[in-house]
Amino acid sequence: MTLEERLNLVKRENEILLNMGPQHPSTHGVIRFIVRADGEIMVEALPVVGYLHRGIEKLAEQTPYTGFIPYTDRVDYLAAMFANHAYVMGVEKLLGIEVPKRAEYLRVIACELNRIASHLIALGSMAMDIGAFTPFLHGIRERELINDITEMLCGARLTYNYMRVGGVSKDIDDRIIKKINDFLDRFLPGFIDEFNRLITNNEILVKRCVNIATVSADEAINFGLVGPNLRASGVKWDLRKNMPYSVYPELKFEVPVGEGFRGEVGDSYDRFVVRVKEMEESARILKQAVSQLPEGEILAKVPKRIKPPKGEVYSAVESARGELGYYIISDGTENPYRVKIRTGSFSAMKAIHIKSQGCFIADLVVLIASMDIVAPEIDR
Amino acid sequence: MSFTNYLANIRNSVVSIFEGMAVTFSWMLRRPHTVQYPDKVDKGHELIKEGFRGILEVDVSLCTGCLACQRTCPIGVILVEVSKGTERYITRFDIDAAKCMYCGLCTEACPTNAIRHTKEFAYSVDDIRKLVLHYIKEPVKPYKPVKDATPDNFNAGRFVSEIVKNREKEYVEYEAPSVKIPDGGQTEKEKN
Amino acid sequence: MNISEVHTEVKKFFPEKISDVIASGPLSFFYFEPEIIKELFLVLRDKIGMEFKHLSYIAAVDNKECFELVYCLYSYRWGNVIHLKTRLSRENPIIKSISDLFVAAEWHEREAYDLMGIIFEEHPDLRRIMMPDDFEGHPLRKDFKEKDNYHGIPTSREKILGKF
Amino acid sequence: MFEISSKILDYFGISSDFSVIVVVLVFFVYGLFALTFASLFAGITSWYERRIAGRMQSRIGPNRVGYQGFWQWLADGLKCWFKEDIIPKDTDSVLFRIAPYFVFTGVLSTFVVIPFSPTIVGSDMNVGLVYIIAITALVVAGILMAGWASNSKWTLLGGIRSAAQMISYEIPVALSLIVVIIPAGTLSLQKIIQMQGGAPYNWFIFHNPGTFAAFFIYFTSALAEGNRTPFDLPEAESELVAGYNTEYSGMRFLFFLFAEWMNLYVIGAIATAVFLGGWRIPGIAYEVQAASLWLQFVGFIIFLIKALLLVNVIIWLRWTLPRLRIDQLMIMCYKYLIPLSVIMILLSVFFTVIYYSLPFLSLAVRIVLFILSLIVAGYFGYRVYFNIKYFPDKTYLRWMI
Repeated sequence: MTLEERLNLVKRENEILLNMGPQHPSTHGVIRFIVRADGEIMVEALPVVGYLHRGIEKLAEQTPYTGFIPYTDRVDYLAAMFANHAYVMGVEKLLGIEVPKRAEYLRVIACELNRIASHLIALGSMAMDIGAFTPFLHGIRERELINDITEMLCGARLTYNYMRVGGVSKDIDDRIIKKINDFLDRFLPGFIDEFNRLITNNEILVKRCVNIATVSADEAINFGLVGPNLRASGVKWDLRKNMPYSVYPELKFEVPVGEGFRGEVGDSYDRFVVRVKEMEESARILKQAVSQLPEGEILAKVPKRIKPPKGEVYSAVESARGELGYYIISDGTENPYRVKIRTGSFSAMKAIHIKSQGCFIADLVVLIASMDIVAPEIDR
Repeated sequence: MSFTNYLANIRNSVVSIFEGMAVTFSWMLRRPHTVQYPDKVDKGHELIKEGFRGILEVDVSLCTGCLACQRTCPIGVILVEVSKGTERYITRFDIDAAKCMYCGLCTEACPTNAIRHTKEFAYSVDDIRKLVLHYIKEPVKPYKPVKDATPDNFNAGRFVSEIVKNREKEYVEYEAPSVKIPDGGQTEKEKN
Repeated sequence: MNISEVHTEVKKFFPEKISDVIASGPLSFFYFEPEIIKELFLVLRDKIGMEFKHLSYIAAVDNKECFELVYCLYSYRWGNVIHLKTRLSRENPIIKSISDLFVAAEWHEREAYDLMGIIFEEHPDLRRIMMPDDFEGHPLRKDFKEKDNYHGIPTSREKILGKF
Repeated sequence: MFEISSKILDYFGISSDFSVIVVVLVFFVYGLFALTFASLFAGITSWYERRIAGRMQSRIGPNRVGYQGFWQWLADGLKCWFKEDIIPKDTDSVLFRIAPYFVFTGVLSTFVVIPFSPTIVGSDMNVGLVYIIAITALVVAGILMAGWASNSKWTLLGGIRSAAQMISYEIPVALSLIVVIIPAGTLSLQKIIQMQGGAPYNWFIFHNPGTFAAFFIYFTSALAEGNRTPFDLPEAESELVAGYNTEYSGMRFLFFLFAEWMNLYVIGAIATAVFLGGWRIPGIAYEVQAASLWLQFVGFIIFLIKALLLVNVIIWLRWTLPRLRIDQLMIMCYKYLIPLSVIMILLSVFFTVIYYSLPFLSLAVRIVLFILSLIVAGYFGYRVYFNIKYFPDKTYLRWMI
C-alpha cells in the first residue's frame, strides 16, 4: 500500500488535504504531516517520516565499535551525550569493563548539562510555536553558556563524541568546574523563576495547552511513550531511579510527575511543566556531582582494537527525550553484527497521530512541540 | 463556567501579562549577550575555547607513518602512503577536510601528536577539491619516536599550519613527488 | 519477575512452543514459536503478576539462515524488562501483527517490514515508513545490494581522496 | 483643510472662480504629507521594532546600515522594489494584484480624520469615528481577496481567519468608543479632543471608571483588528506558514507590512485622540492654541509622543505574549470584550448623569483614577527593579549599542 492509496481509502467529502511540511516552521526538522482538515478542525494528521533517514543502523554494521561513537551523536543532535552514553555502556557491558568512578561522574555531569540544554530548546521552541518569541531566545542564551562549557570539556558544541569505551576522552579542570558553578548559580533560582514568570504562568500559554491532547497513563504506556512525556501522564518511571545505571544511585533527586497542574493529568501543559521541573532536578544533580567528583583515572584499560565476545546486550539511558536504548549484537568481530536504536521520538510520533484526531490545526502545533520530537531520532 | 471562574480568568490574564511585561522590560535594560560578528572577528577567535576541534593539521616532521590515524578514522578522511623498501618514506599525507566530521578519534590514536586540531573553522572555497589538504611535498623520512616521550613534548603550541591558511593558493592537482627516493625505495606511482 | 520466572510462568501455558532461557552475553531471552505470538503477548500483557504493558521496541535481525524478531517488554508496575525472540524463515517471513495489543507495535512493525521485509498479517497500515514507496529491496538484510542509482540520481560519491 | 483653504483664498484675494483649483491643490498637498508621514512612520517603525525585539531577547538587532542600522528600513524597501514580483500559476491574477492596495488604502484612508493639531486635519467630519470604523472594513476585503486569490490552502485559511477576526472585533472597538461618545456628545475627533483638558486628569480616560476600562478594551480589540500579536492569527507563522501573504513577494508583500505598521500609528492616534487628550497642551486654552502656529506645532509633538508611547506598548506586547487560538479569540470577543464594554457604556451613562447634579464628584473621580494608575505604574517599576535584582546580569541603560 502506498501513501496515496492510504489517503484515498479514508478520504471523505468536504475535507481539505493540507500538506504540512517537510519544510514547515513548526514541524521541528523535516517531518511531514498530511492534515485532513474540515475547516480549522482536523480529522487526522498523518505523519510521513523518513526524510532524514540515513541508515545509521546499517552503517553500524560496517563501522568498528569505536568508530561508531561519532555516529551516535547524529542520532539526536540536541542531546548527543545520552546517545554516546547508551552506546558506550552497551559495549562496556559486552566487554565486561569496569569504568572508573571519576569517568562515571564526568559522564553524569556532561549528560545532565545536556539535558538542561535540550529541555531549554524544547520549552523555548514550544513557546515559539505558540507565538512567543522571547522565551525561545532566552532559552538559547542559557544554552549558549552550556555549549561553552561542553566546548571546553570535549571540544565541540553539538556533536560531542565525548565518551569512549571505558571512560571519557578528556578530563575536567578547575576552570570548567568554575564555569559550571557560575552557570548553576545563575540558573537554579534565577533563570527558572524568571522563565516561569515570563511564559510558564502566562495565561495565554496555559489556555493554549491545558486539556489539549491529554494522554492518560494507560494510553501513554500502551503508546510506548517514554521520558518526560510518560511522566507527564502520571507514571513515575525514570530509568535513573528504577533501573539505576552509572552513579545515579549516589545522587539525590526527585522524579517530577504530571499532576494536572492546571487541567487534566497528562495534557500538553503537564508536559511543559514536567520539563521545567526536570531542569531544576538536573541542576540539583549537577551541584551534587560537581561537589562529589572523585579523583582518579578517566579511562579504563581497554584494548586498542575492541573485539567483544559473542553476545547480545541492551543498554538504555534516560535521555532528554526518554528511554534511549541500544540493542547490540556482537559476533566476535571488530564490527557490530546488528545495532538497533530505540528512541523516544519514534513512539511519540504514533501518539501524535492518534491524539491529533479532532484537534484544531493550531493544536497540532502545540501537540508536536509538547512531545518534543527531534527528526533524526525518528528516522535514524 | 461559573461567574467566579469568569472573573478569575480576567484576573489571571491581567496579572500574568503584567508579570511577563515586567520581565521583558527588565531585559530591555540589560546588555545583549551576542557578539557583533562582523565587528569583532578577531575577538571571535579568542572566544574559541582551548581544545576546540577545528580543521586537522599535520606536523609531518613528527609523523611516524604508523597509519594509526587512517585506520581509526570511521569515514576514511585520511590517506597516508608509505613507500616500501629498505628505508621507509612517507610519500603522501592527505586529509579531506570537506568530509571530516571533527570527531577527534585520529588525534587520540596518534602516538606522537603529529596530527591535531587547530582552532580554524571557517574555510569556504569555490571548489570542493581545494579542501583536500596535501601535507607532503617531498618524501619525508618517518620520525623515530623517543623512548620516554609524552605527547606533551611534541605539542609546542597549537598553530595553524601554512597549508590550512593558504589552501586557496595551495591547490594543485596531486602528483606523486618527483624526487627520486634513495636506497631503492619506490613511490606508489612508480610501482604501477 | 525476571526472565526465568516469566519463562516458567509462560511455559505452563505453552509447554511445547517455548525454548529454554538462553543467555547470550549480558542478555537473557527465550525463543517462542511464531504462531503463538498473539496468545503469548496477551498473557504477558494481562496476566496479573507480569503485566508487561509497555512494548519498548521490535528489532528485526537477519541471522543469515533465518530472520529473528526481538521483542522487548517493560512492566512498569513490577519494574522489569524482558526480551523475547522468534525465528522466521527467510523465504516466507510472515508473522501475526500485535498492533491490536500494543499501539506502539504498529510503527515498529512497519519499520521491520520496511527495512527487513517481514510481513505482519492483520496489520492495519502496513506501508513503508523510512524508505520511499517505490524503493526496491529491504536495506537492513545482509544480502542487500545498493543500486547504482535511484531515479537517475547516483547513490555513490566519487572518492576525492583516491583521485588526487 | 477647508479652513486653511479659505484662509489662503482670503489672503491672496483669489476670486471664487479659481477656488476649486486651490482647494484641490491644498488637499493634494495634504494628501502627500499624510502619505509621506505614514510611509516614513511605517518604515522607521519596522527598524525600531527589530531593535526593541533585539534588546528584549538579549541580542542586538539590525545595526549594519548607517548609524545604529537606522537606514535598514530603506535598504529593505529598496531590496523589495528590485525583487521579482512573482505571481504564481493558477492565481486569480487581477484580485491577486490589487489586494495589497486595498489593504494599504484601507489603513491610509483613516488619515483623513486623524488630527495632527487643532487646524491641521484632513477633514474634521462630524461622523469621524464612524468613518474610521467603516473605512477599515476595506482591510478585511483586501486580506480576504489576497487569501482567496493566492490559490493556496494556507492563504485561504489565513484569509478566512482574518475575516472572522476583524469583523468580530469591529464590534468591541465601536462599543468601547461609544463609552467616550456618551460624555463627549460628539463623533468628531477634533471636538472630542477639545472637550478634554491638557492635564492628565482632564483626559477622557480618567473621566469615569467606565471610560478607564473602555481604554483597555479599545486597545485590546484594536490590536486584534490590526492583526497584531497576540492576535496575529491570520499570519500565524508557526501554524499557517505566513497566512494570507504566503504567496506574495517583492513590493506587493511590502504593502501588507506597510499597512500593518501604519496601523500601529492609527491605533495609537485614535486612542490618543479619544482617551488621552490628543494635542491639548496643559494650561493653554483651545482658542489660544488654535490661533498660534507654534503652539499647534507643540501640540503636534505632544500628540506624536503619546501615540508613539502606545506604539511602543504594542511592540512590547508583541515580544512578550504568545498567540491565542481561533476559538479562544472568538470567546474573548463575544464573551468578554462585548459584555464588558456594554457594562462600561452603562457605567458611563450613570456617571455622566450623576456629574450633572454633583459636579464636584467629577473632579474627585478623575483624581482618584489618576492616582490609581500612578500606583499601578509605580508597582510596575518595582517589579522591573525586582527582576533586575533577582536575575543578576549586566545592566546597561544605554538603549542602543
